[in-house]
Amino acid sequence: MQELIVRAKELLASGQVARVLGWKKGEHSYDPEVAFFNDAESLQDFVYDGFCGANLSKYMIEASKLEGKTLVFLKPCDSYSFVQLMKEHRVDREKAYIIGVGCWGKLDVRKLGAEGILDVEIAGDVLKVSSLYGDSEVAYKDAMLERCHVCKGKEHKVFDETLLESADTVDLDRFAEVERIEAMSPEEKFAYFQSELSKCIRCNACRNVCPACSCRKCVFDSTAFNSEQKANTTSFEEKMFHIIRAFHVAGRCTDCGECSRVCPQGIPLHLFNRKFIKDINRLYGEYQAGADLEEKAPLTSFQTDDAEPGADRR
Amino acid sequence: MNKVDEIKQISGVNPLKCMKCGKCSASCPSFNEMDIKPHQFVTYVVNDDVEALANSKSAWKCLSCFACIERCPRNVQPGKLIDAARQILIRQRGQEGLSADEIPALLDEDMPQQLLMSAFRKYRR
Amino acid sequence: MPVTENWKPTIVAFCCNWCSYAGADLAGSSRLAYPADVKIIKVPCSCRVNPMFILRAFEKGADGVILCGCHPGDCHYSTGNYYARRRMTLLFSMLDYLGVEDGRTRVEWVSAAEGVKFSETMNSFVEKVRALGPNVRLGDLRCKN
Amino acid sequence: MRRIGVFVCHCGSNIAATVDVKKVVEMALLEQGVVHAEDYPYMCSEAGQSRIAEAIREKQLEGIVVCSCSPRMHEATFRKCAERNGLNPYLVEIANIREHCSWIHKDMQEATEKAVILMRAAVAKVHLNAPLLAGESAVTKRALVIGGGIAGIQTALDIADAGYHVDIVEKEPSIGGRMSQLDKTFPTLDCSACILTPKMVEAASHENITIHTWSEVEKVSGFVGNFTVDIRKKARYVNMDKCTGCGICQEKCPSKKPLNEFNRGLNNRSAIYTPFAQAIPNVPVIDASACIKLNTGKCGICEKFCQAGAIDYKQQDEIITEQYGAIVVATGFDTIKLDKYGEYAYNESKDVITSLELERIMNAAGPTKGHLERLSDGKAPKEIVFIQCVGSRCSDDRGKPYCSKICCMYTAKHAMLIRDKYPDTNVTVFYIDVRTPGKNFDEFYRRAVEDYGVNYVKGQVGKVAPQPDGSLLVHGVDLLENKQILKKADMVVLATAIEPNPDVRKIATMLTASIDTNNFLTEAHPKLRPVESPTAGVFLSGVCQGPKDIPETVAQAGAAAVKVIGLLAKDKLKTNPCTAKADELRCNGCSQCANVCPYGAISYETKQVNDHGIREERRIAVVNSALCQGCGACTVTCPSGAMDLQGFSNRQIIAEVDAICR
Repeated sequence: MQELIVRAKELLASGQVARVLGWKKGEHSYDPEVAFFNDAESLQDFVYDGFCGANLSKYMIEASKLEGKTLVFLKPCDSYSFVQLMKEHRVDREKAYIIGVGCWGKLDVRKLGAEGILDVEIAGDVLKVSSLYGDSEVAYKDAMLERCHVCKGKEHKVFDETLLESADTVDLDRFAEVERIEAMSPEEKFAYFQSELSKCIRCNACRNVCPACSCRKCVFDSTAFNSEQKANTTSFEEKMFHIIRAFHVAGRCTDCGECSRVCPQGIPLHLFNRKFIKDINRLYGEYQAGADLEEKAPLTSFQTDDAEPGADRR
Repeated sequence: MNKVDEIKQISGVNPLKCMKCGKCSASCPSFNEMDIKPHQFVTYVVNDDVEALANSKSAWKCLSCFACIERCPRNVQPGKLIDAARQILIRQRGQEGLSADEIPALLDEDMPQQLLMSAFRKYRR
Repeated sequence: MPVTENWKPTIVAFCCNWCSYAGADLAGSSRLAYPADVKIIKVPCSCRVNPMFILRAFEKGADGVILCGCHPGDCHYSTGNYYARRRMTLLFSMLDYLGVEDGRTRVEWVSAAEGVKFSETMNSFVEKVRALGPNVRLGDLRCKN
Repeated sequence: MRRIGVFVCHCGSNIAATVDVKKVVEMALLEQGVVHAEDYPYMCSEAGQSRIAEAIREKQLEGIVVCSCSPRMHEATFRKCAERNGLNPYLVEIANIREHCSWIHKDMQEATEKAVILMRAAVAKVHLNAPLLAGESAVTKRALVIGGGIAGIQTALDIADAGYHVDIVEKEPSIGGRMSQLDKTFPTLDCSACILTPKMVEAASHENITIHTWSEVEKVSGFVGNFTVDIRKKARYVNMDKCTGCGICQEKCPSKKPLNEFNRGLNNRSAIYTPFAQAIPNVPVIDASACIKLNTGKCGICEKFCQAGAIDYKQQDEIITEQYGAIVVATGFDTIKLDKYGEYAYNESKDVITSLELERIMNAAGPTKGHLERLSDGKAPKEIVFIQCVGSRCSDDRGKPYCSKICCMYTAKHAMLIRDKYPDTNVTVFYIDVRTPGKNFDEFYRRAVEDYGVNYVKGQVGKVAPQPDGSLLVHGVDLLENKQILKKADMVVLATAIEPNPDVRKIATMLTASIDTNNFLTEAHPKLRPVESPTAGVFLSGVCQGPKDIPETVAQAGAAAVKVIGLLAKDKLKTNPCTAKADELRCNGCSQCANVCPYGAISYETKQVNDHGIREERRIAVVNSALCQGCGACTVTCPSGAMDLQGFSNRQIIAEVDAICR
């Protein structure tokens, strides 16, 4: 982490960048916040550890409008989002100085297995958790975010320079969970999603954190379709919001897993996007959003012999 | 169920599809032995005269060679109509057909294979 | 879920102006009946239909939604139905994923000359929706007062 | 809230018979904003329209809903009526309660209920209609005719006579098409070439007509008034300016193996050839697959003997791009393939021929120099049998479900000509019905029977069995005598079904013109607009639209020409105002929409915007309404709903959905 701070200070001092976008110590050790650092001494609060899961690409949309360059630290999975935003002209590559920071898997607070957590100390591959109800230990790998178990790879898709070594963390099949649900009977599937989505309180955290879901004015906040929905007045609206959101990002979602990470209700929202990714790969050929700037997105291109809708129904 | 619906149900034929082109009669090998000609089967069914069709000589002269079905441009399948007429007769008379083990005795070597097949097709039900 | 005897399904059909709407007209002029539960909304092309419209229909009480367009390759706007095909394939796959019965949604390519096909499609679709009964899984499950 | 008027049409009894129009009016008055509702037997009539005019004035209506027949029938009528009375034409909506309701439901209560719902949907939509103004786009004063048969030639001549330039694109080496292969024509028996070649010469010499033979349309883009077409001029390997048409090269050419397509493959032709003597342009082409020089580099005899030095083996295909205001499809027809009709033994015996092959055999320039002889042994046939409806009127997948319309007449012609030239030859025609619907047609058929003794037998032929002695045993039936007929014939002629030129489907896709399962191009309206395709700017001439004989083809060719002239006479064309529009405050500038626009109508600009106080430069989508055709693909890829389609906006369709599912 120190190397990052040192490098950031150098770039700030040299005037190459006007500000640094990174993570700042939060109230506790396990909840760092995304923050801008404009000068050297504010960088003491800079932190980069297992809890820095936040994807900084989306903040670059606004940062691109500021004067001067912004230094931004992108983990490998974040860099896909940045490329996708470049492809959609939402960020300005010239206004960003990108350091591809290494990643060895990020942690999920809900998997620390303790309540009332006061402090978490990361000691190698073990986490020492001290809470109001006593101390406990959990293996780093067990507390890792689901998205890191199916990590897309440690290669940075866009960067000016790279720092820190990455460590491979893949030990699960990316679509196993989706396939498990697909194999269920319609009644079971309906029950599963009904129970999950009924927890949705429409806090819009998933929308606000998603790099692909960054409209200036969301359809659910505007009269574009006369279907503005601030809160779920009917149980259907929970489903509608998440289906439409998944549809809008289909073919653009880089599967960065932020939506599931930030959902206060712990709803596995990535299952929607990953379902579309699985379908796109199966029907229209392997496609990874944000992998490059040229390839046409699946929903804005076609083949004359595409599959017919509902063809694979029972 | 009256006779017309029964014959339509057994044969699955819609007699109204016939455009009276006569190709079935032109292709029928035993046309001359028949009293009611193949292109007339549909008319007898449409005119509710299934009785006459069932009791006609044609019911037994038809060889079930299905040439008429093969060549009919409108998919009317007249062969199946006369086949159904035969079924109605057989069902009226009840079971006094040949049993399987009686057949070998009736065969002789130079009987053409196709004749055997169409005989089975004719009497199978 | 007891299906009340006089329950009539509500079916929304989005028909593209150049092919399937004309096919529906031809079905009309040839007097080829199909159930009155089907109501047709005219759209310029099948690619105009937004998943928002389809989900909105279910939300407001539709029991089945069918999208008709030109045969791929015959679209008046040359590529419109290709996009519609991909969008609907993904949307239907997501609805199946959520456990919604697959009989409630359908895409059918009907040309302006296929009046018979239009009528047959509507008859078979309504029959399938009627068998599924009222739409519950895409409706509001909260207890009614 | 707009002031809406609802007008319910009885359409005589078409609607009123199964829809309670009074109830619809009554329910209409309950709808929000409806200040006037009435019904009338014929809304589209003058009287009906005057009721609308009156209501607009009296009630200051700001929106009209007409519950009547399909908008494809009278939307334009009611829009013009509104416009005449000071109401923007795009504030009119049609509820289709005839084709989509009264005609297909029997139960009055059910049909009325549905009509009310359709009315409600239209009212909900008209509330959100915006007054739109049709834009204008320029018209290229030039027409393209695809196909150089009689249909294409006649259309081109009529357009050219009106002073507009026409390009004919013909894929064969010469124009003339199917008619050039005929010997005589019914019902007047004039020689086909005698009436066709003058037209071909006229077309060739007309200063307003350019003829591209041995060429095909490769790509079409744009829309009515502004088509851009790429034409591939295939390499002829003969320089058209130098060639004098002397024909020596054809005589000297050693490669004689290729089949002569013009004579339906009944004889051979040289590698360098013109299809027939009166070919226009009279310049040969080299068949690259058969030419020894092009394949092996040896030979080159035609180059040696050509005094004009016109042979050029280095010639390449050439793509030329032209702009057109209108396109006429005149791609003609061919006979269907008979290999699925084994019972007629067409592939087994050389003496079973199609009628088109008979035309060539009887033609003086044909393979047998006009002598009627059997192709197997060259003897003159004494017994000829004609079989009608071969492949036509077949609902099985072997043939075509439709009647090909011209076979009864040309068979009567063939029979009459044979009986006249060879009185001792017997002619029998097996028919299902003889269809002679035209001026002097039945009289012509009766002359064949009464004056020339052609023997017509009512009944199809079941099988044609080639006999060891070379004759053909025809298994027919005489339904009137109820007798089977076994006739020994020397020659059997099959009146074969016709189908549109197979590559018309490729052209239809290029023009986005709709086409039916039999490959006939679909007309805009079967009765009222038979020569126009639903795709604006595309017109139909000849058999590409449906089976027809030469008189009808020429009539339709003229009609298509008039439609083209009507279009080219305009300097400006009204463009469809229902085009897409981007809301600059909502647009993310993410260029998803531009990726799906088939017309390239969306571009981007950086613009200073004031979004509720936030002043900043944004990348905004801009739609060129002249190019946009209003398909709406962009409105769905746009996640924020910034891109919307005027006339079919998101909120309008949502309003219709709500009204239907209420």
